[in-house]
Amino acid sequence: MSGLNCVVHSPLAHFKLDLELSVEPGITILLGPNGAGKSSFLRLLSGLTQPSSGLIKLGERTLFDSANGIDLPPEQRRIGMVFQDLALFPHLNVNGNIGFGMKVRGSGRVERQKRTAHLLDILNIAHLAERSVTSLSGGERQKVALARSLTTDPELLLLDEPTAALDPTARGEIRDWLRSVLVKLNIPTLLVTHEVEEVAYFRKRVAVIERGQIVQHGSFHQLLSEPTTEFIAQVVGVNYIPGEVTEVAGKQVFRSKGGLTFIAPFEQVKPGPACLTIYPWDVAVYRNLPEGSPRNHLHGRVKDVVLRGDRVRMTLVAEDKLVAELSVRGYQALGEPQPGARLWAVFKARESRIENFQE
Amino acid sequence: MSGLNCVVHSPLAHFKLDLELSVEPGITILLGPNGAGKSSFLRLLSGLTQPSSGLIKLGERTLFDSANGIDLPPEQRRIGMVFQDLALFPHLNVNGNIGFGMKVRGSGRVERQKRTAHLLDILNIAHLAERSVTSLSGGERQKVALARSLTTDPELLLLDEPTAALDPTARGEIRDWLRSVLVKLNIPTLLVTHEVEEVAYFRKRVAVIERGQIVQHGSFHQLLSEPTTEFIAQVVGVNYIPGEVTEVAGKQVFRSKGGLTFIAPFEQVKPGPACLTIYPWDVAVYRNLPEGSPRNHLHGRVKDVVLRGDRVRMTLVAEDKLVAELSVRGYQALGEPQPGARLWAVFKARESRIENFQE
Amino acid sequence: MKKPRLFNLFLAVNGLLLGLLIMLPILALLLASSPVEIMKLLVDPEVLTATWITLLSSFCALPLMFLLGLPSAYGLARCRGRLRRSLEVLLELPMVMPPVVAGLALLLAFGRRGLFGELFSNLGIRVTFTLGAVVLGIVFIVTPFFVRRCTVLFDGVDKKLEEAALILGATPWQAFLYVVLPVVKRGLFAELIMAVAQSVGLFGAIVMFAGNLPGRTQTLSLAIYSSFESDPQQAFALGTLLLLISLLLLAAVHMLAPRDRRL
Amino acid sequence: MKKPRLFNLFLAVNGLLLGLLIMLPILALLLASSPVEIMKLLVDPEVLTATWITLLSSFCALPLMFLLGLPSAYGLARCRGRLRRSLEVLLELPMVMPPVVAGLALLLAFGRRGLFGELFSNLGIRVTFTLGAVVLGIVFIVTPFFVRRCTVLFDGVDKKLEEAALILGATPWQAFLYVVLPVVKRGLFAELIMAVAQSVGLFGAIVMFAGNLPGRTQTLSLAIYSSFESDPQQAFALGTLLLLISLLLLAAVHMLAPRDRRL
Amino acid sequence: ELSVFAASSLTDALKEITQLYQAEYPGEQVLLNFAGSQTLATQIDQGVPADLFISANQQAMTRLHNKGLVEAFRPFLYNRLLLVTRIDLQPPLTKIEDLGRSGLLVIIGNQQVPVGNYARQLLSNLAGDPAYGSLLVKNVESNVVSEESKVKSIVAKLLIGEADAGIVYQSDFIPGRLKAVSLPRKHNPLAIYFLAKVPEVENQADKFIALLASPEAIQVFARHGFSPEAAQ
Ligand SMILES: Nc1ncnc2c1ncn2[C@@H]1O[C@H](COP(=O)(O)OP(=O)(O)OP(=O)(O)O)[C@@H](O)[C@H]1O
Ligand SMILES: Nc1ncnc2c1ncn2[C@@H]1O[C@H](COP(=O)(O)OP(=O)(O)OP(=O)(O)O)[C@@H](O)[C@H]1O
Ligand SMILES: [Mg+2]
Ligand SMILES: [Mg+2]
Repeated sequence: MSGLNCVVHSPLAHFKLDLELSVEPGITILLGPNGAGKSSFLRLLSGLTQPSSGLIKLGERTLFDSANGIDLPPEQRRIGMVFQDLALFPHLNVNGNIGFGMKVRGSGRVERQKRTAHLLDILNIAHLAERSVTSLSGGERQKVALARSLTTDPELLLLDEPTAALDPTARGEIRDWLRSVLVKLNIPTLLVTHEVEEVAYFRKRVAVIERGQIVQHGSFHQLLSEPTTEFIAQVVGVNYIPGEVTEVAGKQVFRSKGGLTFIAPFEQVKPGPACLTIYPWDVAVYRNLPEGSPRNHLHGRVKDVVLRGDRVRMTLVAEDKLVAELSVRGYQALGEPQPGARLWAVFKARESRIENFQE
Repeated sequence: MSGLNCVVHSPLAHFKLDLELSVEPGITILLGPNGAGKSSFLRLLSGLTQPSSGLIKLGERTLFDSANGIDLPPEQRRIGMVFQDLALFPHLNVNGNIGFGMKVRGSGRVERQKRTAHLLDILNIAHLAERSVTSLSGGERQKVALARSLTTDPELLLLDEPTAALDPTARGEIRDWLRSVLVKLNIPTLLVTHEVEEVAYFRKRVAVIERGQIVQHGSFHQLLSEPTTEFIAQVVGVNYIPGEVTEVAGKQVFRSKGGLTFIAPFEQVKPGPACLTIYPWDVAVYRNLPEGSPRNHLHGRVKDVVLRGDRVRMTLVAEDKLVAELSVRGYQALGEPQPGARLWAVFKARESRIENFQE
Repeated sequence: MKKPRLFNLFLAVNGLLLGLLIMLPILALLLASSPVEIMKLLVDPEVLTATWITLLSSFCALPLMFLLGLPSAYGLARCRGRLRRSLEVLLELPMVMPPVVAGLALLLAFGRRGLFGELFSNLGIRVTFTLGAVVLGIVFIVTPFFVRRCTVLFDGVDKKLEEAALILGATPWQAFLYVVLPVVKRGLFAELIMAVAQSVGLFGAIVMFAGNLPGRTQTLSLAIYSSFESDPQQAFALGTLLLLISLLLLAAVHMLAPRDRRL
Repeated sequence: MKKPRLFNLFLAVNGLLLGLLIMLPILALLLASSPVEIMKLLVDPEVLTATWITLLSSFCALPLMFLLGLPSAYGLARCRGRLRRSLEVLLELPMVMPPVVAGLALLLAFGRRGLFGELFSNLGIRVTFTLGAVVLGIVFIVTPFFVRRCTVLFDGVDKKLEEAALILGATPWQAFLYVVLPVVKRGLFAELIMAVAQSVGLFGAIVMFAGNLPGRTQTLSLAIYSSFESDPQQAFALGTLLLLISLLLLAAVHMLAPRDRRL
Repeated sequence: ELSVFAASSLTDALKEITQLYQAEYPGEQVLLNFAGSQTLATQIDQGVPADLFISANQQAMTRLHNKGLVEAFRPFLYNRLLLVTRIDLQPPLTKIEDLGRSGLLVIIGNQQVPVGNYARQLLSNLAGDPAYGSLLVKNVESNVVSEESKVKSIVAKLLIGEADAGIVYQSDFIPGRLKAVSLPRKHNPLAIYFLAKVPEVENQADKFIALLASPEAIQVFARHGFSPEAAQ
């Protein structure tokens, strides 16, 4: 088992990249807001740029070590990479692009053709084999880039949003196929994505980067139950309300930044800045505030209503924002409120989670 | 109200683009598999390429008319466009890129700066104003492209996957903002996307292109309830089983291509090729086939299990493929089956829909 | 920290070799000339006027070359297929002409007895033996190179950028001026320098078409030729002087050169 | 169907003007020369050897130029900042040298008494007055232009492509050979033609450095100059012949030129 | 304005004489155009306005005259060949016979240019004279490493030591930097410069011609190595 271990430091335009990450064989999702440093990180790993200091080890091999002056050039790192902007070779056709890596490594023509044809087949683009890559559609280009990165028997795969331009069907198929390929290859793989679907699919290991720092590293389930930042909460679709835990008349309460007061399981928290999270499906919505109801409620205006499958997601805005998810039937029972309507969102204290802000 | 009306014919590499489409003011989603001709269509509308024949009218203005030899050059069409590959000006910084359209139209410097600053602010990239666009991250670049397309008071907006590289938070915010902007502008807008979320959000009008043809044009709800092609069914997440309606002993039955027999509301169908659709949330899953159960069932192997919110989506594969969506509780009650387990998927005839294949 | 790569070493060695090959003759020239003589030349009025005429004619020729050459190159870069190849051949044809022949061709076309002789003399214009002839000669000889190279430059510009400009409401002129030209500005700058350098070195065709009239058409290159006829030693000093002046000018111009924001 | 745009019209008119300016002198030359004389020259053995020497020297110079020039240009294109600007100035310096001075500089460097004279004569090599001198002269004069232009070409290559090649396991050499060069191949082709054209037209420096010995160092350009001294009419016929030969060669070469797949 | 087209070998001398002219006729402009004789002839042929043409090449002059582009021409100035060597040649050449010494690098003019033409005349004259013989001429010819199109190129190569000896005009000799070896006078062909007026020129031309024949001018020419008369 040869995982990737790295500590890298590198200045970027607006902040410094300071990452320490271990990637085991299999897929690790790399998540993060735009400009967080994901692509820059992948470039550091691939050797295209050098960290100002750090250590990158792939299994037993040291790819980079500033202390000992080691810096393996990219072509010796045995890495497969899909660039965010693809970087297909404009002078080669689809076959030529996919076969390039094998060619420079000296594979014979027959083997190259066989493997290329196989990949084209799997990706459903066999009809494009002889086409110039400059006249392909966005999704077609992305498939070529993906195929190209897998031809060189890499020991580390870096995929920078490799499915961003794919249609939903292709995305699903390629996701399945990638998983099966990677199970066979069993190499560490970093997959950058903005797709929640993808995160949910490859749910075992997710690393989240914000402003050049790893802010959370765990399973999708962990992100869902304990999102450490607002970004993570938004990605996984959890309500995240920042605020402060204070003591009022000997009892702890949570005061949101918007100014509302909520009650939560306070056992593990100390007074001070904290955040409260609650799943949208644990938020109930009413026309009128029911009596004897849970004490956490918000009276807000419907901002929007989105139907997904048999679920309706509704965003209520008042001092704070709460997203509620209910069944279509529940929504119909409410009289199908439209944006602009004023409703009550209610949730139980024990279904919410509260945590002190980590520094 | 000035909508877009167009009929265009244009040969592509592997098929012909034959589209007839009316786009009313407001957002129309353009959906389609990779290489279906979406980007090519937008290029035709913008005047960057010419259809072999056709007619394009924007409100009262004729942009293109092969019969009368009219072909308005792109700069006179008053169109805003986000290219799939952005096409930012590498020699200008972010401000310069966004201000370009205003500059060539002769806006003063002060106005240009004000507007640019405003857009940068909304898109959360004010700190990038003076940066060269070549050193931006993928998402940052896309925001710049989006801002740039909105500066010229267009009468038609063509957005080619404008949120593909954005992080989920940005996507949500920009979606909200786009909607509010477009409500104000009230111009026809074509938004190409591969995001189901986006389709669900802008759900009113969706046009689906496959192999250069419009295959469906309606609301998201219509796509959901009557997907006309397998692609559409997959996008909206509905089980789509192609097969044939035959008569057996005087009674109609549906035989899937995989060879299973299902019963469905046959009132409106004739014998012949047909397809059966069923919502995943209408498919129940059991360890053992319950007695007195609905007669439609499939005994399959779990291919994968994906958790989304409080719902679990499970794909069962046997002769056919069925996706079932159940609540987390239901899933737990089943004993949290893992991929590889064999389960029964069951659905009621009256909850499925069946339709003859349209040509 | 980074280990020097063999490849980079190879590039450096190669550059060094080439540098030697190019710089050695120049060095030899500098070593062979006496500073005193050069200083004397610096104040020689004939040298000064020749320098002035060299600069003047180059700088008159430049705008012409740009005005005629850039749009033509851009147009050519948009042509495709056989048309393009034919035009390119036509453009490359004048490049092979030895200077004497080029000078004669110019005389045959624009001289008093030439194709346009009638026309010009009716208009009261005499081209030959004027500064105009120097400029015309430069334009005739250097422009084909300039245009052909600019075509290569324009070929390198992503078509998408122009399209984006058009969509944003730019007229094709604006797209050309505000997008295409700025995108290739570093290349253009190099072309400009090379065009001027080539103009300065021109000799054979100019002497034929424009004559060798001190104070009127005698450029530095012709002055060097003339002084070579009277005293070869002096010609070399003059050549050295030309090199030194160019060095200063080039260094100055490079300070003003467009930088690439992209890096 | 498409209405001709004003802008395209402007480009066309511009191209036409330039075409006139360039083609008129050539046309005048062609009109002025008698076909009979040209036919006679075609079989003149002196002309044939001169043609042969022209071709031979150009084709000996080309590989040298490519071998030394391409890697140097690539190396230069990777340099940044002050280093790059200084190197560029050095490269541009030889371009302004008038031919006589260039020839002299070469003599001073590689001649018997030159910087390398000792070395060469100890090795028993004499450079001046040989075909080697012709080649060296061409390389010295044309390479700076070639390298500077290739730098511009290489600047235009997206760095990402090389990076992608490296990641795919290509050594820097392979990335250069299989990615960078093919991507600019159309530009390179143009540079190649221009380099040959420039070599063919070279005269002043060659005559100085390599002499003008028929059958040994006399290229067509020199032959034209020589025959001009005795019989101008014949020189112009020879010039016309050179043009016609070039036309044929250029047309042939363009047939073999790399096409752009991207379009 | 008087424009004088003159062979470039006359550059220095004619510049001085023009100064004399302008001293005598203040305010009158003289334009001097120096280039190879054939270049000048071609220019006149193509209608470039000239008043006086001084050619080092009889062919060029004859051609113009036949076309009626110049009036009657006459010999006007003479020059002779001179054998020159680089100053540090060891052992030095002292007489023409030494030119056949093996290993000597000799440069002469190209046969198309007058200086080369005259040099060949000289050699064939020598070959015809039993005192020198054709063997010497053969040896000389085998020593020739380059044929230059311009006299000054020969001079330049001697100056920087690239060649050992060359045959040039007397007027090209630079005392102190080259060494001269005189040639047998009877075999040394006479190089002639021709002068002609272009038809329909103003009388300025005559004034200039008159000055060219004046003693002051003759002095100037002599100083630059020319002989105003055929001293035969
Ligand atoms: N070449 C560069 N020079 C300086 N700063 C850069 C450069 N490239 C990127 N940056 C900056 O570094 C930050 C991280 O960029 P990076 O491309 O790694 O982001 P990312 O996480 O990949 O974002 P996205 O999701 O938008 O692709 C951004 O703020 C970006 O502007
Ligand atoms: N310049 C071109 N010449 C010929 N064929 C082209 C050209 N550009 C695109 N095509 C082909 O036309 C088809 C449609 O391409 P288009 O770019 O319109 O697809 P798309 O619907 O935008 O796909 P995607 O979702 O992948 O962006 C594809 O098969 C593509 O290969
Ligand atoms: Mg990125
Ligand atoms: Mg597309």
